[in-house]
Amino acid sequence: MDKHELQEFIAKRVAKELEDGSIVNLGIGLPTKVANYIPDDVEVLFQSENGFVGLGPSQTEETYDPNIVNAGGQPVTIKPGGAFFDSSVSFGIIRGGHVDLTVLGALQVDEKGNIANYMIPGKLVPGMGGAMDLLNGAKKVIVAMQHTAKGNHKILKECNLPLTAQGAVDTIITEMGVIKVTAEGLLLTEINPEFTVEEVQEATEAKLYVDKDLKKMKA
Amino acid sequence: MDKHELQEFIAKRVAKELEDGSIVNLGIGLPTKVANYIPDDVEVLFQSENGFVGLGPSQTEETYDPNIVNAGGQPVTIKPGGAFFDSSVSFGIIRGGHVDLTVLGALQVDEKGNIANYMIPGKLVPGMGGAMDLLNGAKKVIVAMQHTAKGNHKILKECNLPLTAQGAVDTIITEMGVIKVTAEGLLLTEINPEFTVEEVQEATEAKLYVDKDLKKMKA
Amino acid sequence: MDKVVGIKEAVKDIRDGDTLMIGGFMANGAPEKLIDALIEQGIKDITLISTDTGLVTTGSGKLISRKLVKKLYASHIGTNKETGRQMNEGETDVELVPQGTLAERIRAGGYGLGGFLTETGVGTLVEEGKQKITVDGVEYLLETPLTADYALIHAAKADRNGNLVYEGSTNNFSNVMASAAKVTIVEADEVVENGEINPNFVHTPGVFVNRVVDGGAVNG
Amino acid sequence: MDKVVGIKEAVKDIRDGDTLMIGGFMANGAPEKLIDALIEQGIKDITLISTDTGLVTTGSGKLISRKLVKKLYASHIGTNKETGRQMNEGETDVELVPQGTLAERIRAGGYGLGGFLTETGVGTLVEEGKQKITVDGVEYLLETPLTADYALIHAAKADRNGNLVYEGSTNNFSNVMASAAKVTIVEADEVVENGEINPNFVHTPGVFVNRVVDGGAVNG
Repeated sequence: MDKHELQEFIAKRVAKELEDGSIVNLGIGLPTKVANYIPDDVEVLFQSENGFVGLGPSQTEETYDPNIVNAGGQPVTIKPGGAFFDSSVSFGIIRGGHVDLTVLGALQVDEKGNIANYMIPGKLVPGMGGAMDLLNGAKKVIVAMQHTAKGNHKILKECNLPLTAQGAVDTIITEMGVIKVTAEGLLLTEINPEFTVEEVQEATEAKLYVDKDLKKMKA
Repeated sequence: MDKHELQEFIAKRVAKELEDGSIVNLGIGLPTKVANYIPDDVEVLFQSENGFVGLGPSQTEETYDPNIVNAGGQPVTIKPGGAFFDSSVSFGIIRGGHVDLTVLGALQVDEKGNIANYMIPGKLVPGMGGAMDLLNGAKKVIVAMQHTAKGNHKILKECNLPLTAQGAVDTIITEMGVIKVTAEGLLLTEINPEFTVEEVQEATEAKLYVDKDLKKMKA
Repeated sequence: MDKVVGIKEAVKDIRDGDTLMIGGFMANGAPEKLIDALIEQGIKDITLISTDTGLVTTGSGKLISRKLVKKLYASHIGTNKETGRQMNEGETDVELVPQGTLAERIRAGGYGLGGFLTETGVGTLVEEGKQKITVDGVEYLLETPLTADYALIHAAKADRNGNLVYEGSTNNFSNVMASAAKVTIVEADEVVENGEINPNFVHTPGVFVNRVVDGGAVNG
Repeated sequence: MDKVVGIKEAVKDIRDGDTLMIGGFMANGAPEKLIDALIEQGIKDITLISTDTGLVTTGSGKLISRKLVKKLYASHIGTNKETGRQMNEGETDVELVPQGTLAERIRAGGYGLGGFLTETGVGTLVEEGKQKITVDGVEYLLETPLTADYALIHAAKADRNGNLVYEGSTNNFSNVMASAAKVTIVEADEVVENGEINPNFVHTPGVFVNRVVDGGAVNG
């Protein structure tokens, strides 16, 4: 799989986690692609942290409106039954636990569910945007990312970059498998049949426990 | 003056304190009457703490609308250029210092500017409603009330009823005169010519300092 | 996501001892039909959060008059004499909360804040049992969040997703209460299809709403 | 109370060293004309509060690109590379604030609260220098209010009293910023007479607004 295929594969698998009737916030980048793979029998409302619920597809010539952008600044639409509001309400929704699921990317995740995804000191400092609030407020947090970065581990025993949140991550979904963060550590519950458990462990710094009911990961 | 005339007299005098362009909140009862005496050259916006700015006159048959009441629960109107909002915004406006003046009644006021106007323990306990927030948040606080209650002092050395707020009162306006609360104590700045300074002092438990520039109180 | 249900269905899982927030300011904007349905269903020992207790025969006051309330949080009870009587005779436990603090405590509950600092109430009985925190030389009370099992509110209009529009001064506490309950139930004068409310002019987003009753066509 | 003024008049008393809040999310809803007028007037050493710094050539980013900002409070600066460069080379003092905390700190400033408790940022660099307060066994950060000398915001529509209406997602930080500045200046695409905006659908009440510039007819 090339990078593009890899990202689509991950996004497709994440989409299966979406529950009917839920409120979902998708981060910028890979997580945004999840919206393209929602099962037909599932209706979700997407929240955009810059100020609305009911995020629809990108704009076309017919739906052009310079007043509507998503949290990535891209022109988007709002679905019938959506609502706009200001940032204090938007983060009230997020912080108050009214978002059922958020999907974010990460630079690092560790076996305690800690996550780092907003800065590399002295180098890249994009800032946390709404990620800290989302990680603390959303009922469920999925990290969707490539398993490693240029051969370097991203799933660690302990994050060494500045944290975005402590113990916030519930599930990690990569091209290699699905990993749940549990009190005992990281539990591999699904594996991409293209890889062996040994290969996944090798690509992971933290120790992986393997679910006795390990399933094949399907996108 | 009978009670009615007395209240109108006080309300008229208070109305002179209203500055052009200001946001004003009037308490229930006597303070509400102030709205009837706004000078022609002064434009003020009245705030109603239950959720709007731009409070207009009482409803008539033509302006009947069951959806608009003031903070006393009475049917009122909204003026062009007014706005409705929820209670958290309404008290944000109040607490945040966006109300220039509030006029309230009181059971007791003292020389430190303390005020008691929400309960008589074991007897009458209406509750503070929005008064505590108004007293703390409004830029200027005027107490408008009859000078005594059935012959008993209301302007005291120290309030003995549960306080609504500490050191919040700026000015006291009664049928006898206008009293400013200063760091040195209560300063009589205007006197109703129907009374002598001695009579006003006798009706006041706290010591009154008399302004060297004492003026006649005109309604 | 169609949140529209019949009125009996809407309130049927409310239990004795639950905590209820009820909107309305002196019953202006109170969900009268939901309150009636609750009374009809039979319920007691309620903890009630409501800025005032309406009048004896309107708004949340109807629950007080029937002695269904065990504990009350309110800012003003002067318009319902029965509330004062129950308080003074020790029948109902009443906590008086300044109106702005009450709105903010409910919002904090709904918006996931651990509390907030306010000068309102410093030097008064409202201080009792509260932590005082000094920031930049100013003394504040730490006020903590309020949440509820159910919020019962009224709106002029609702769509099927639960987006709400209020008229005039009827919003008052409804918007913040909607955010702060596990289950928010709305009595709407009119129910419309999704898309019929302009998304720019939604007062309370449907994410805060769980059930909508068509108050214009109450049938149970 | 006619708050409508010319654009040069609107910004003329803003001084070097002032604290400015500027609305917009990646410049969506940014008051571009007010920012241009400010740049034209000449101003420096600004403390800027803005959720992001737009792009290099849009929104509050235009002030960054011209090196007019001494201190910045923002949640995200990734879309304006010049901001990151100035931060890393120590030219501009940048305080990164979580977006929800930023919105709430501004609201607290405007709404007269001494601060609020949030779990956001616990266990991260955001903790630094902040008081931690435990309520019911949960640890929170005490976040304090932000205020400004001026807020510069954009609206789709304003009336002469300064009541505002926003379109789509352009509101973002504008509503809270309006409340938190000594002087709030609005660039409105359209200015209408009092009474032309339905009082039920005002997003920001005019009590928070001091000056309105007709952005559709900017003449200075």
